[in-house]
Amino acid sequence: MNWFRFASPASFYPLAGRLAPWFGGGAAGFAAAGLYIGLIAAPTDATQGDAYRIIFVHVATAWMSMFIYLVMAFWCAVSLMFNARLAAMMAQALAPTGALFTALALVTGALWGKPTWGTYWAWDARMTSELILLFLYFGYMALRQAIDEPRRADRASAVLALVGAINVPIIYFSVKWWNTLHQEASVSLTSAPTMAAVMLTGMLLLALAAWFYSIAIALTRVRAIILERERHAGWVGEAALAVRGVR
Amino acid sequence: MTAAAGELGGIPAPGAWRGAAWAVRRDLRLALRSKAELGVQLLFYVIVVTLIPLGVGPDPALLRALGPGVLWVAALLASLLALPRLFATDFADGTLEQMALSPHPLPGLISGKIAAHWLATGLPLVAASPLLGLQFGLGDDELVVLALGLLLGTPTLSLLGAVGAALTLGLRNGALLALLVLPLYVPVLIFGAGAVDAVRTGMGAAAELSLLGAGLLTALVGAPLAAAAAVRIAID
Amino acid sequence: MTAAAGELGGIPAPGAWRGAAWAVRRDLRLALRSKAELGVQLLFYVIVVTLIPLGVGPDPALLRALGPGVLWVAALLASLLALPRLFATDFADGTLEQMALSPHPLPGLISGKIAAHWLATGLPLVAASPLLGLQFGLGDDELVVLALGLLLGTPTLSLLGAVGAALTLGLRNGALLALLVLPLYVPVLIFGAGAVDAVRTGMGAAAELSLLGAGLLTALVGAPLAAAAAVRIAID
Amino acid sequence: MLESKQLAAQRGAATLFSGVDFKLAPGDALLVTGANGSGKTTLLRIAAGLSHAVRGTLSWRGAAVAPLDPELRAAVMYIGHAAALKDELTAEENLASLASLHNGVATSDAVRGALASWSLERQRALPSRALSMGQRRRIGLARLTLVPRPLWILDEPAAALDTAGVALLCDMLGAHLAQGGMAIIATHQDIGLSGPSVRGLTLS
Amino acid sequence: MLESKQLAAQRGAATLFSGVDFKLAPGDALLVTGANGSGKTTLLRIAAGLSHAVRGTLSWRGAAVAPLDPELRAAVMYIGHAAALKDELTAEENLASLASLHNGVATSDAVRGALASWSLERQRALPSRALSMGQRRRIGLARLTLVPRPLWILDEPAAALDTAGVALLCDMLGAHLAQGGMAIIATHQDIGLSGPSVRGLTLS
Amino acid sequence: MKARTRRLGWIAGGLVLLGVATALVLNAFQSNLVFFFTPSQVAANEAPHGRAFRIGGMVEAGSLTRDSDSLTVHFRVTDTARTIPVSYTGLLPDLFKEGKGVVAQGTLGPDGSFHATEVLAKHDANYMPPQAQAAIDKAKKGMTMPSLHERSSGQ
Ligand code: HEM
Ligand SMILES: Nc1ncnc2c1ncn2[C@@H]1O[C@H](COP(=O)(O)OP(=O)(O)OP(=O)(O)O)[C@@H](O)[C@H]1O
Ligand SMILES: Nc1ncnc2c1ncn2[C@@H]1O[C@H](COP(=O)(O)OP(=O)(O)OP(=O)(O)O)[C@@H](O)[C@H]1O
Ligand SMILES: [Mg+2]
Ligand SMILES: [Mg+2]
Repeated sequence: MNWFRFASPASFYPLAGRLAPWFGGGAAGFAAAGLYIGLIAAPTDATQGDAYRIIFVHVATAWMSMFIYLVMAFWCAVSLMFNARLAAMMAQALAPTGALFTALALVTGALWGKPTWGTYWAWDARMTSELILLFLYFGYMALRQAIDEPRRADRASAVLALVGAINVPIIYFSVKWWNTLHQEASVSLTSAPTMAAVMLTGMLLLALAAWFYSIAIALTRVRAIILERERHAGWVGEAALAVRGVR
Repeated sequence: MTAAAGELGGIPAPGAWRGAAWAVRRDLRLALRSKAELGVQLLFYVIVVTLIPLGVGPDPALLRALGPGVLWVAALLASLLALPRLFATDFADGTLEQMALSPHPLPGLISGKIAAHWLATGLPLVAASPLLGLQFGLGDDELVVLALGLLLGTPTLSLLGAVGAALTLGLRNGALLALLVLPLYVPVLIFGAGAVDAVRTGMGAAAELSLLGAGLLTALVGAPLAAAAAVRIAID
Repeated sequence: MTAAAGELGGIPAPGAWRGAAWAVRRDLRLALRSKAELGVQLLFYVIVVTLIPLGVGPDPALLRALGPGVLWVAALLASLLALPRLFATDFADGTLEQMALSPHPLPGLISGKIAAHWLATGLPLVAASPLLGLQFGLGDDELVVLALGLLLGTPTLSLLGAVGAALTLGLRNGALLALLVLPLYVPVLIFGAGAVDAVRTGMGAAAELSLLGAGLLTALVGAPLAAAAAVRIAID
Repeated sequence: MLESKQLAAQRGAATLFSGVDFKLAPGDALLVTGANGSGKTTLLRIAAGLSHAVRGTLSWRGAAVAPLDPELRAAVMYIGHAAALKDELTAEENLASLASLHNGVATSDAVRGALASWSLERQRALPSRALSMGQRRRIGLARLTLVPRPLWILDEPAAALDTAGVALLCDMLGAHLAQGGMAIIATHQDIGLSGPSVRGLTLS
Repeated sequence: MLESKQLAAQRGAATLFSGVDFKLAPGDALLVTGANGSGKTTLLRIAAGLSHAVRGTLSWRGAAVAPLDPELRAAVMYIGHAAALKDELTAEENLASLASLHNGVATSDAVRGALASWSLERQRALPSRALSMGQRRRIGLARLTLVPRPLWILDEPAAALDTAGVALLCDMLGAHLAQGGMAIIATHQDIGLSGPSVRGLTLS
Repeated sequence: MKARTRRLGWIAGGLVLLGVATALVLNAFQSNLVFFFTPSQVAANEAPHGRAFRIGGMVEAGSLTRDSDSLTVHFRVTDTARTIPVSYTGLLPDLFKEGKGVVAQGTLGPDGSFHATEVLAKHDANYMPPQAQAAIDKAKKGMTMPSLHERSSGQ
């Protein structure tokens, strides 16, 4: 099977259409399981009581905010190097979801900070760099929006996304490099999690849900982008007819 | 007046250094041509620095605490204000096109433009900053670190700003440029103002200054390449 | 899409109001054309307002004292940043020439341009200011006075700035413009930030607000005439 | 109706021209020629009331007029090198906007008609940024059909126009003059305008 | 040496032209003509290596070249609508600066000579802002004498030039071709260039 | 070939600059680039005098006392090596507990005690149900701190 076939918008469009519902369904399933464990099955925390339950939203959104940026930057690099239209469209489709997760991570973090640290906001390295991430997403979207020639928008915003990518490791390692208010990682590849197993399960399930949701939304959005950008191509007309059942 | 080429009588090979030298010479001449300009940039800095205390009130303790932050924010804004001019006129009048078509590598030419921009807009601020810091009651050590921080930080601002300016070429949207560039400016601001604070509290600013230096070096390598890529996109 | 003239089917007489309406309609359409622009202007304001605390440090007491000053300085800078665009592109592409030659009086056309500029760049800031003020811990009364002050002050800034922008037409010198305009802006800043401070200290802001109102009326009468004169000089 | 007496223009220390006399009655056209830098553009801007002359007078309908005189402004249409187009607006919006600035007819039908007569139907909804050099010039000239003015002042109207465009321009000028209009045109190339009422003025 | 195969250009949804083939050997000139908006400028920019073609290839000395290819850059001189002049610099400074950007001869004598050959001696020390339209174009063209390049790509070089200017341009082009140079010229007016090696290409 | 060697030269130069940048970053993390100071640093006179700063560490077990007539509390902050007395007037965050992380903002008095204007609880990276916590506490009884906490408290 030739996977490069799917690098063309025309053949990726139907594939994305077939995949999106599965990921959407997966997201709903994981979210339901995760929420059940997080809100009902998981015990209260020894120190934080029930306030810790924000963790189930906060961690998933915070992980996704960084991860989506990296994926976006990856597609941007691909689109610049191979002049690939579809890669640029993927990046474009990911940005709003990334911004949404970043905003959610900031809001849930702030809400969590009040009961735990005693303040909504402090200018520590983790929070500041996460805020910068939000601005980078905004900048990326605003730049795209401002350039009305799609090819130029693709390439210019790709340069910006790549320049901004240095921020992601800074966010991740900020708690290690600086003595900050924010806690260190509870979950890492190199050591055992410092978290009870049920809690961890709930958190991971919700992270999976966020992951699947992002994929489903990105696929759906990329379909809309393909239709909009390729509206002059012959196959789009055929696809539109097919949707209306004319065939 | 005439290029090195002419003075040597022959036509030298093109190269990044030569391109950079050409751009520095040309842009500095342009900046100096309107004689008032350099002074004006400085005056803007001075005015902003004196403006913020006006809005904030005359409490001397408050002013002392504000000093480093205000001086750095003003430097950042002065840099931001000068950015749109960096490429826009060259883009509109066709110079950028000619630069891309010249035999010199584009990143070299662009580095030259950035260098000239910093010499014309950043360096005067660095030179003036100790005097302005005096007004806020900063001590000798702090003044030295302020100037040193600006010396490392303002070129970084020019380099990062150049990427933003190149990306927004032809969009005529000053606010968009600011939006793209400010997130990148924030770390410079934090470490720059932090360095002065660190000396004031007797801790030594070595860490902040190293980070500013590291930022400068990274920007020095990456920004001209990114800006050149953006320029190529804009003229296509 | 079509002008009032066309909708009525006949050609109405020229006049200052008609000219102003033409300019407002045209400039607002231009501002809205790049859909992102208005949002971006606002984002710039938001970012500057969050930037200054970054440079100054996280002490909440200090931040509360800074609030009004910072919000006003940021509004002033946002206004300043948008100024060069007010006439420069119209000058470069020949529109200003055509405006001067049109049967409508030039001060009317220019008033329209200023009004559109304020609607696109000033009004959103006024609307957003209470929210941003909240972040600095300002109380309800202070927020109302902050918004009221900005509502009176930002049009004054646009009007005064227009005179500066017209005077520096063709000079391509953003810093010179800033230099001309900032001294005129300072009183607005002082009374605007002063009004908020006055409420906070329980004194009532009537005096400051009256002064801002008086400034607005004066600028409303004088600035369009001065800007029109400057434009006539620039195109000769 | 437009008359100049001993007009002179100076730039820096150099006198560009002096003693320029011309007289345009309804139906007359003045073709201004001369080498590059001889002062054609300068003369046209003085005649349109945009610039000052150092010496001499300009009069419109018998009365001396200063720069930006309202009477003259209401009668003149000046099309110079700059087309006054906004990059962000479409061709149609630009044309409608300029026509209504000059108090001309700006109904959507009229504007489309004017665009069509300059073969710009297909470019109607394009942002002007995307237009070619000649297409930009055509929009500038299309204004002449929407804004009725007795006096046309055109600076190198044929620059960037293709042959069909030049022919169209010549037709329009002929019709304008036939209706009692007046025109001053600076040009380097022959635009095909001729007749007894077409006079030449060569600056040197 | 410059050869195109099946070049096509697209703007927005519209294909401007497609299947454009040309071949320029030393001494050849290609006169590109066509109506306004037919794609002349676009073709010239592709040939100069400034823009991408959607289809087809461009090759220089037998090797296919991408936009901004160093080999092509070292061989081409492109003069478009924008003259790349800085308003604040004098005519002489502008010319010297552009010549040295392209690694050409920029001695003060050579620059003055080039200005003189385009009758701009008197404007030597004027800031370019003050120059007339035709004088600006002349400075752009004067670059051709200072920077030796085998391939000239000129977009409407005769626009704004007076008759003497057009004659000079034609002479220069003739000499360039005679020395084995190549040229691609987009133009609406006849610039008087003719001969067996001058071919035409009409876009429609 | 010459063009290629020149290109290699530029790449090498760029890498060298980036290497120096990395060295500078590492150097910076050697020195303290802080959000807060530890009690040891305060004791070693590294913290600022006469200006607000933050102090961070653990609330020493059994050190918390409340004034009977006001909202003022006194406690000691420790990093196991040194201890600094802190006083604070106001409401404490819910997570403020003896033996847990804390970050306090304020000034150092001439008597060497810290006058806080704001107290934030610094939470560690451990999450577990109360029963598990109790079991661990029991097992580790006698130690200054549960070892599970070491990773975050050792900073
Ligand atoms: C506005 C404030 C906050 C922001 C911007 C923020 C940001 C982030 C980010 C970006 C991450 C992912 C980084 C990583 O995986 O290491 C993260 C993870 C996390 N955050 Fe926050 N956070 C905030 C507040 C809080 C608060 C108040 C708490 C609880 C006291 C908290 C607890 C956590 C936890 C438990 C993780 C998961 C760490 C892991 O295991 O990787 N955060 N936060
Ligand atoms: N400050 C100055 N000092 C001397 N000469 C000046 C100055 N400013 C402008 N000039 C000259 O004035 C003339 C302006 O001429 P103008 O633009 O009217 O020429 P034109 O006939 O329209 O030329 P073209 O055919 O090139 O359009 C130019 O020759 C220019 O060099
Ligand atoms: N986004 C777009 N959609 C459709 N058409 C476009 C778009 N952008 C540009 N065009 C068209 O592409 C063409 C550009 O042509 P170009 O500038 O190459 O023409 P030209 O032959 O040089 O014309 P002129 O003689 O006027 O200089 C124009 O017809 C323009 O309308
Ligand atoms: Mg002229
Ligand atoms: Mg063209």
